[in-house]
Amino acid sequence: MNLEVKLPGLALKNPIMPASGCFGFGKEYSEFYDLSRLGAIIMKAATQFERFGNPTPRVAETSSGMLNAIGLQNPGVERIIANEVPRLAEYDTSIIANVAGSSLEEYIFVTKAFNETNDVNALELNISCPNVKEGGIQFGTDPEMAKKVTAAVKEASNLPVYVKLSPNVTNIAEMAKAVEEAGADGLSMINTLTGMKLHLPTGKPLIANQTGGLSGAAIKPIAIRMIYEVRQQVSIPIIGMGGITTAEDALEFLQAGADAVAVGTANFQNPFACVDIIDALPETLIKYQYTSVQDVIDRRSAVV
Amino acid sequence: MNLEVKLPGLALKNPIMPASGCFGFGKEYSEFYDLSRLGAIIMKAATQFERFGNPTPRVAETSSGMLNAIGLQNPGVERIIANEVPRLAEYDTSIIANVAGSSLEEYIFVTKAFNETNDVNALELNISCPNVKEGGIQFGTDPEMAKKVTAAVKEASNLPVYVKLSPNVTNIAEMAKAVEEAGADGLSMINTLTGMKLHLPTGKPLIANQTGGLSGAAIKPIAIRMIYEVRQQVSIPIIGMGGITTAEDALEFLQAGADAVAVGTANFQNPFACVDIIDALPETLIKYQYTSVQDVIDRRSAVV
Amino acid sequence: MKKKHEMKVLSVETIAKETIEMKLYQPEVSKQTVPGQFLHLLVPGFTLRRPISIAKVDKQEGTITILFKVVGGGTKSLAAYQPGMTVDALGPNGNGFSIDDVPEGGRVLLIGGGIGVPPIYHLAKRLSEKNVELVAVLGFQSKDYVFYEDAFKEIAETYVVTNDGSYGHQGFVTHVFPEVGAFDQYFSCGPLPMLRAVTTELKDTAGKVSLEERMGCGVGACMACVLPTVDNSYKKICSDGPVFSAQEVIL
Amino acid sequence: MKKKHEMKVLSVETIAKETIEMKLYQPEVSKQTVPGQFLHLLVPGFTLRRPISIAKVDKQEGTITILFKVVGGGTKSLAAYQPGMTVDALGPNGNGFSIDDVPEGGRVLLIGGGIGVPPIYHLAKRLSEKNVELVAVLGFQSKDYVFYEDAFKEIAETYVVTNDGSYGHQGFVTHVFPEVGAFDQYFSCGPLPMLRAVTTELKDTAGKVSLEERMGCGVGACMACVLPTVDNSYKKICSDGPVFSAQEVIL
Ligand SMILES: Cc1cc2nc3c(=O)[nH]c(=O)nc-3n(C[C@H](O)[C@H](O)[C@H](O)COP(=O)(O)OP(=O)(O)OC[C@H]3O[C@@H](n4cnc5c(N)ncnc54)[C@H](O)[C@@H]3O)c2cc1C
Ligand SMILES: Cc1cc2nc3c(=O)[nH]c(=O)nc-3n(C[C@H](O)[C@H](O)[C@H](O)COP(=O)(O)OP(=O)(O)OC[C@H]3O[C@@H](n4cnc5c(N)ncnc54)[C@H](O)[C@@H]3O)c2cc1C
Ligand SMILES: Cc1cc2nc3c(=O)[nH]c(=O)nc-3n(C[C@H](O)[C@H](O)[C@H](O)COP(=O)(O)O)c2cc1C
Ligand SMILES: Cc1cc2nc3c(=O)[nH]c(=O)nc-3n(C[C@H](O)[C@H](O)[C@H](O)COP(=O)(O)O)c2cc1C
Ligand code: FES
Ligand code: FES
Repeated sequence: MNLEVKLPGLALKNPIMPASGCFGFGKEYSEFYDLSRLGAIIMKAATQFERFGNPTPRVAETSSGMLNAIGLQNPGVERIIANEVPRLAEYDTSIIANVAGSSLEEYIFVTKAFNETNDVNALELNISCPNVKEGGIQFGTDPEMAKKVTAAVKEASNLPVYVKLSPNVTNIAEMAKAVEEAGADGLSMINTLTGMKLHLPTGKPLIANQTGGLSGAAIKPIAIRMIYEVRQQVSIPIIGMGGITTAEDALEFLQAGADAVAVGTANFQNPFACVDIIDALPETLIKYQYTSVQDVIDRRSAVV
Repeated sequence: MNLEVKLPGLALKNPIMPASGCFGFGKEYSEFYDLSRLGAIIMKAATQFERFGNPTPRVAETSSGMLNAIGLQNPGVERIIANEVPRLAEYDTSIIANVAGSSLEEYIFVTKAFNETNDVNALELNISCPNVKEGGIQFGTDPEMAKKVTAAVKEASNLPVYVKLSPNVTNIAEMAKAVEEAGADGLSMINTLTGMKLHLPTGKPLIANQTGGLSGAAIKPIAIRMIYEVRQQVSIPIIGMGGITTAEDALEFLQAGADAVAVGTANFQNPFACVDIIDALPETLIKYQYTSVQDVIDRRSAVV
Repeated sequence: MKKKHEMKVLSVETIAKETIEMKLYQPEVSKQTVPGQFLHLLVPGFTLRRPISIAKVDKQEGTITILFKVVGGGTKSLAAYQPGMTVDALGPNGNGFSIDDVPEGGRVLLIGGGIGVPPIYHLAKRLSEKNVELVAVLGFQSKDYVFYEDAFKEIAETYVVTNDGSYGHQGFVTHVFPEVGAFDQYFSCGPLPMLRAVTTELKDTAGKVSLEERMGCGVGACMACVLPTVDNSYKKICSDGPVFSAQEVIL
Repeated sequence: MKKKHEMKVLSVETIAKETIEMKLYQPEVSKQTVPGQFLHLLVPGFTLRRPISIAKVDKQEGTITILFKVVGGGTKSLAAYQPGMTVDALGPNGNGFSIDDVPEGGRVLLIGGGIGVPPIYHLAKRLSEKNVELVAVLGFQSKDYVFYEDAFKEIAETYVVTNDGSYGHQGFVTHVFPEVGAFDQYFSCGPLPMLRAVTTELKDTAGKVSLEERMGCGVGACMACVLPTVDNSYKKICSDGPVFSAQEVIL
């Protein structure tokens, strides 16, 4: 079965990749399986300087989901390029760098740095990280700000840019159209929904950062709705994510409008989640009478 | 243990009530237990004329949640007042009428009708029903529209008005402040999040209406976050809801900022959900060192 | 007052392809049930209950038998139950088949399709106690899916039809109607396309059909399971149905 | 390559109040494990795995024993497992206690608090094979919670402390430190307040502590479980730990 998909800058052998922040820089999961099996790898967010992130607790479990407020902990873009990218480049897979920041300048700095490497195939522009106090989220909820940062990042680099949208907005299609207009090569959606859990004995938020981002199976219906909605209104490709756990989930995202998908929280439950999905995808496509991944995309376009 | 709470128009013997649309007009659940045990009953949405609602399928299951697109099916406010309210008035509990509409005029019509009854204690103004094409949703996502409808409904009636907020917005506190300014006596939150599920064999939405409202345990972290956020910025009482299944969930909502809570989807899984929560509430409060429901509210105010 | 029941699982058996027969112990419910009613089963880990028809009851034993097809997560999970475990069930829900208007000595056609066969069996048993002549037409996808043929043969003149012809007659249940002779009334349960064909074919005969729809509450409160009626109104399948007069509803 | 293991449950026993001992069969893991490592257990219906320390292994039998306290939904669900069922586990995870620098003939203080006692027992067993003198101080809330006292007594000079004095010494583990005599090194596992008291009290002695934090991945990828270190950096409890030099981390 042909699982290939071609997206700007990415010739993927299959449409499955780990989602940013849920796979580190691949090292730990490379002890479970050969990362060359993946369609691509989206790295953990990179900022200009090293960030230590938020205090702990940083995660909390919820019904069919989890909250996280890691706070973009990362060693800074230069050390990522020096230590992580070369190791990942050994694998036969594409590398997508997740670009974060709290100011336009920081986004541009990180983008330029990745632009100078040879091994990064595309950028995922993270304008939607809900767990940092400055910047981040405004870029993700205001269409004008989103346009601005997208245009700036496009200008700073030759790499295709996938803008990662926040679901915490009234009108997701408006955000998608704004970044498409600003030159985005693709979209990545959805990031986490802002949520909270209280610690009953104290009545205070369980997560040190108070709020956290909700991910996992709980949010899948929201992701599907947003991707479906956006697919009607923009034509650039979408990397879909939000609660994908099985090959059937992946298929549902493709049917809804995604051209490839990322798997986040599911890796924590099952470190083999990505490869299990890749293995199950052919039989799942056959079961629902598709002949290839591209066939799902083509037949969907006919419907929409 | 004293479970009483006093809200505008509502002297509740306990803070637990069934959520609108998840309990019909109480008739079916009155075959399971004595409705007088409930703090209050929120009736199914009422519109000016009878509505037949959306085509089926109207519901779909999701991980720890469900989608619904009933489409406000109801016999119209006059028949509700004639047939349902008198029956409910036999019980020793408060009655809250859920007011829906697709135009300002319709909201006013329904409000005036309830205002003339003697047995309705408060109105829940449903500006957030995501499953009707006209009206409904714009009122719930645009602060200016929300203000307008709130003011109009306030003017049309002497009953306390609890405005039911939609979570499908970028800034929930802004919506809350808008309706508070317009004279709302309280808030009710949250309504459902717009979601979708596809039917894999056809690749089309499973629900006839395409999108549906996501409810159940899956959305609890979002409800808690929004109530917590709104509690910091408005002072009117909040009826909290979104995934409440246990007495611990109810306590979490009270700690977050709610003054009473409504139980929706949980009734479908367990028809005794409301009374089971009422029964478990005293021991739950004791476990977490509270002396009454009011104590939770008081000690929370100290924290916030 | 209605109750929630903890029903003890007595046995779980695969009686045909993807088809599970489960016997539950609950004397109270076994006494109250009429054919066509259903249980609404809680499956841990799933938000919504699963409606499953009652296939037979044994009032002496205090048991209820259900049959279900494994189609998704809920029924898969149920199929893995072991004897001794308990199932949280609401019911008996729904109206069931009313057989008051079936005259003694009459002749009745029963039409069951696939997993719609079990409630028809329950009805057949009840009708057979009433001295009516029964003709049953049972449709299945293919040979592997056939069940309850012998049980029907004991009480009814029975025709089995498979879509692929791998067993009995080939085609749809309606294909054997010309062979069954005259009857006063019919009762049917099965997939929607079958019910449509049956009600169209038999539009001049009094008939009752049992319908399915995705449910929320299962008790009539949420309006999830409505069905348009000919008088421009609607009915709730969970509480007004699942059995309706074929003349009353729009399929 | 690392694997996911389906471990067969051999026994499940309540050995003290809210405290369950579970024996699992998995020869490969039983051979690899060093004291202080943990399993990361999948509990069906829950999103995140549960980290539970390994309390002992029997390489001959190919078994691993874990002990856990029932605190929430996950542990409650695990406590209801029956022999014969399987548990999906990752592990052994984490670094474990390194005992290379414990000199033959030395004297070591072991301090366990509550459900922190099991990994300390595993360590004690390993140390006892090494010819070191062991002193164990075990703290529990009250008499009902005490476990493994006899097992410790076989290999260590053992002091039991309960917070309410209902058994053994009354108070905190640190209260008996004056009685235990000199020692070269200490190892501790237990609730954070206890570890804080212990490391403060023994700040001039070489020591290792085992820590807890809420985890996402449990393998070092997600940065959920970090801990600040004295050199203004951070460590991941799941992969750099859970055991750290007391001098290295900020509690
Ligand atoms: C009144 C009534 C009686 C029924 N009796 C039987 C019976 O005796 N034996 C039997 O095998 N099946 C019966 N069904 C169908 C049965 O309810 C579904 O097959 C079952 O709910 C599927 O659950 P699942 O988790 O395996 O599938 P999933 O597809 O995973 O279920 C997802 C959701 O869709 C609902 N759903 C899926 N298919 C149906 C359906 N056909 N009708 C209603 N809801 C559905 C489920 O209840 C659940 O809420 C009956 C349905 C109704 C309405
Ligand atoms: C390295 C390590 C080793 C551990 N070893 C043991 C052991 O041997 N025996 C034992 O009884 N307990 C041990 N714990 C604590 C154990 O992991 C928690 O008690 C358990 O996860 C609670 O799960 P629950 O579903 O019952 O509780 P809930 O409170 O419902 O759990 C909700 C979430 O919080 C997490 N959580 C709750 N308490 C803790 C905690 N103390 N530490 C980390 N995460 C927590 C859960 O893992 C889950 O993700 C250990 C923890 C760590 C980090
Ligand atoms: C622990 C954790 C850390 C994350 N870190 C990032 C990040 O650094 N950058 C980013 O764009 N998204 C991050 N995300 C969001 C995921 O990439 C993904 O968009 C989201 O979790 C939804 O997918 P899922 O439900 O499959 O997890 C993180 C998610 C989790 C759970
Ligand atoms: C089947 C169904 C019908 C609903 N109908 C209404 C309605 O008529 N009016 C309204 O304001 N909310 C309606 N709601 C929303 C609920 O009142 C509630 O706000 C929401 O479901 C979240 O609570 P829950 O998670 O406890 O169900 C409906 C919800 C469901 C599931
Ligand atoms: S399922 Fe709720 S009315 Fe029928
Ligand atoms: S739990 Fe993910 S890094 Fe430790």
